[in-house]
Amino acid sequence: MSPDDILEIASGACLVLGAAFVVIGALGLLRFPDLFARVHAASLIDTLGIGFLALGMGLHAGWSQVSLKLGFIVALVGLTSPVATHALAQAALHAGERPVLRSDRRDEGPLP
Amino acid sequence: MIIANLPALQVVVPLVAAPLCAIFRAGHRPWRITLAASWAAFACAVALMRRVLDEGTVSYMLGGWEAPLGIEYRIDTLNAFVLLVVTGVGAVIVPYAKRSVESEIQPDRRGWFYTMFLLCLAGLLGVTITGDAFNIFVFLEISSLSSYVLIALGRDRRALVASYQYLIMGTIGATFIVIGIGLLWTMTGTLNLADLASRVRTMEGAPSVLSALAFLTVGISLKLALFPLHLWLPNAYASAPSTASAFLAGTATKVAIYLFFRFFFTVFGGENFVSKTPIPEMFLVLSLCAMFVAATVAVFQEDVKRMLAYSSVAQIGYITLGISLGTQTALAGSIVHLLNHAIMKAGLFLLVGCMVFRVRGFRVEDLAGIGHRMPLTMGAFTLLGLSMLGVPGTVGFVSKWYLGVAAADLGQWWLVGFIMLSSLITMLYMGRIVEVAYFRVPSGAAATATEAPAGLLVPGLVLAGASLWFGLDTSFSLGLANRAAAALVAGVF
Amino acid sequence: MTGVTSESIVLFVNTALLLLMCAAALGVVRLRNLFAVVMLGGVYSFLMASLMVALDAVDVGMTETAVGAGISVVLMLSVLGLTKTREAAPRHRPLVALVVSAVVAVSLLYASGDLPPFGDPAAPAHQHVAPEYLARAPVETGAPNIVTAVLASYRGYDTLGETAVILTGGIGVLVLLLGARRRRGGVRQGGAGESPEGTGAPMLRDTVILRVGAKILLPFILLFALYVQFHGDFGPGGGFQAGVAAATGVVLYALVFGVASAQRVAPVRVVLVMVPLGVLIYAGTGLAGMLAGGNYLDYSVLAHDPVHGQHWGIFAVESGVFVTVSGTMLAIFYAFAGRRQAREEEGAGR
Amino acid sequence: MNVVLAHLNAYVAVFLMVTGLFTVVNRGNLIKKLVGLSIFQTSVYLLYLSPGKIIGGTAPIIADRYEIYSNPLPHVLILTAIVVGVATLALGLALVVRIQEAYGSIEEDDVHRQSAPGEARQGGANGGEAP
Repeated sequence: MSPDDILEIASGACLVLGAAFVVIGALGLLRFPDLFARVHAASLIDTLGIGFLALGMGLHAGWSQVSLKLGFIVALVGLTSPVATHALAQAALHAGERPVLRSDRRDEGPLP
Repeated sequence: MIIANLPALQVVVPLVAAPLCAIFRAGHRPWRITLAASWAAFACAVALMRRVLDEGTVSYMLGGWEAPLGIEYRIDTLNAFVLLVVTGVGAVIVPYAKRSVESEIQPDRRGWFYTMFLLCLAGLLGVTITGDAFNIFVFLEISSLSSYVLIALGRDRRALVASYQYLIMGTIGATFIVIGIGLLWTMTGTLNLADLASRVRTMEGAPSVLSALAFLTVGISLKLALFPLHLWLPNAYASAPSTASAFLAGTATKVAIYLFFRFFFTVFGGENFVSKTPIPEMFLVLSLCAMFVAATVAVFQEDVKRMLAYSSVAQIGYITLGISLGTQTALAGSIVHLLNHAIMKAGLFLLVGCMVFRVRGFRVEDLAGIGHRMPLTMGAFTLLGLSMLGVPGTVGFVSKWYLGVAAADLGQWWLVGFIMLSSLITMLYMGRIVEVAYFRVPSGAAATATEAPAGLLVPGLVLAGASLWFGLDTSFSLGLANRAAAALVAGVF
Repeated sequence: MTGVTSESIVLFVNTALLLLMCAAALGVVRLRNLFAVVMLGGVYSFLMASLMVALDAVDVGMTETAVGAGISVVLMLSVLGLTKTREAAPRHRPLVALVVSAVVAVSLLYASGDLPPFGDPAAPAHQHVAPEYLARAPVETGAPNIVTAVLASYRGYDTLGETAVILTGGIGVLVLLLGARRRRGGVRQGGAGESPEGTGAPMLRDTVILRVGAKILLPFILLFALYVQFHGDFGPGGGFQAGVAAATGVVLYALVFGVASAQRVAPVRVVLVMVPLGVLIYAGTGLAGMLAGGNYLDYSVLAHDPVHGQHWGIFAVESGVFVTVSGTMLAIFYAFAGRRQAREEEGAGR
Repeated sequence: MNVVLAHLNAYVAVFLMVTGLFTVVNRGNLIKKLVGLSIFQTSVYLLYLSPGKIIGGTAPIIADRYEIYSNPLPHVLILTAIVVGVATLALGLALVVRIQEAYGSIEEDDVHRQSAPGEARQGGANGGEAP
């Protein structure tokens, strides 16, 4: 197996992993009970999902302008995603949204 | 250099003047810029017409790129004629705008009003002059967006709703046109109208081309307020400021009709393609509906501007009637009616604007006895009203005569009867205003009204004079219309 | 990669995005909470932009992201702040709408049977005009990005019209929203009426994290705008995308630090001049070509070497587009934001 | 490639177009109408861009590595169309804001209901005109 093949396999693995994180994040977005938990799930997409996808693509592209741009994208998302998540949660809290706690849910019945 | 670049200057002069108005917004400067630009545009149109008459079709390559790659300006008699109509109406209206805008528009918005006016003019000219299908859409949108704004600046809050309605309908219409152009492009790869014409005619009966024709037809019909799609027009024209009503009524629908001529006859080749579809029959029915239903609705209007707006819908019916007949005489009648209706309707709106300026009311009753207080205004109004009826010696007669002759040539005498019958309905609504104006005792503001200031009155009088002039000396207008119609029937561009 | 897999990947991505777009569009129609509608509309635009990239229309994708998912959403949200956020239950019977829609659908489906299949290199649209652009544009204009070459030079006149459309829309919004409430302070043209109080309040909740995040981001957004502007000959981008990006930077600043602070950076007076100025630059470049002896918008005559002339001409018109677009986007944003402040002051005054 | 996939883009464009048009005609909320109008307009982008794609081609930015490029012409046209779309949207939204201020509502029915009786009072009475 040549180094190129290893790189290809690593790149593919990263892509699959990234895609898996995106799917998990999306599932969480659908299934979690309240906005705050959902925001948490969504952040998985922005950090691990995009991180692994970019890494996978970067490995595929090698040391080139493309990798540099991918780095920029990861840095941008790394900066904006937490800020946006924070602003969203803050706004929700301000608008009267409250986290659903385990104690609240007991009243409705057992957890699914 | 100016002569060689005339086609570009025709559009670029108002297009450059518009942002200038937006930068120099204070005082009378926007109006002066507008005046200079609109008269320069008229001069360009006159010079262009001379060139077309001397040399035949004028072609101008924008950016110096040859035709299918770059955008071409292509002017034949029909274009040049419509350019003359549009710039002519613009040149007459701008002097009127000064006082009218001062009385109707807030001071801090006047500069922008003129910007919008010039953009509308540039857009209409761009649509008319261009030989490129997509360029039509771009300039159509310039004129549409600016006319939405012009209408929204109207007298009361209903102007906003009218403008919104027009925006929705206009955008749907424009999008339909883009869909049609897109289908044509997909099937041919070109956007140049002349190039399209040569390619489309070999694809007779192809579903995509037929569908493109259908979309273009519906889209343009929305823009020109063909009968069942006219609902935006009365509200829009009734609530717009006087200047904008007169300008739009005189020009906007005319340019849309020009697009019909261009697409039906030049691109699709009328005889070979359009006449094999149900479009001519459909147009015949819709034109007759417009002539009768819209005119009847006009009779019952209380608002004078709204009455004139419905009358516009009816008058558009005459023009589309000519298209549906499709013979050279009928087309000449339609083309000459473009000019005639522009003169009449712009003139009527201007004169109503004069009366409104004095009596501050829009209802027919508000004009009671105004004929005695404002004899010149009402005299000109009556003259234009007679022209609408088609009294011999006025422009209205010329176009109706031509349409009648065309119908008779085809052996459709019943159509001649219908045309005369519709004149009767026109008499009902025009007569109503004239009756109120001359035979009622003045009351309210009308009792103390005097003639409007010269700046407002003269443009209306000029148009009334033009309706007499072109009614008596038809060699100019009919000569050009016949030439243009012959080219259309032959499918030459 | 072999042709077969490449084709199946293209088809897969294409199909997936199309189906997602259908779902988003259905959601937009069915939902009655207008906030949700607007956000879903943003999602729809973003899907559209991704699809555009998949269809090789990178410039268009970039624009759609900036416009559809960016500016449009911001505008819609600011209007929702001024109106209400819930749609009333529809009272019309959908008969008319159904008939209209059905007629359109049938006539387009009728046409589609005739259209060339997806991705077919033998389609008529690829045989005429387009191959000439691809062959000649790099040689004649020196711009490897054919879209830029066609946009700014071959069909540069369309783009002049497009810039005029932006001018029309921008001034239209200004006419409708500025100066209509004469008694109010708030954002006024000329900057004369900028009241010290009231305009300072940021539209987003005031938090340190937002401020710091925005401050870090801002220079990069502006840098990106410049990159997009000047790299447009070689990669995706150009005056329009750059103008929107630059305006977005200032809008972000206004959202976080308040409109008044943003207006110190980009004063209303300057913005109002920028809107028409860009069109003048564009049209002026065309006139320069005319004065130099060419046709209108002919750049080849602007320098001794035609390719150089084209280069300068494209540069000049792209700058014009940038000035008008960034100015207009800001002016529109200021107009909507100023309306909101006027409303708030009015509410406070009662 | 089967028949459905070969024309899928056109079918979806038609679907989006119809969805948008239906929203514009059927819904009474002025903002919702504008959203529908946007969808209607964006469907056209699809109609133009899809025939421009060549399978195996790449974005029309000339480079030594590639030989087949997708058609650049629709890209240019749609750039213009997007700009027209956003200008229309901005203008429409500005009108909606003004209508809200003038009528206190952005529902078409409310606005029309207020318009009808208000007309006589405001000087321009409305005759027997179709709605």
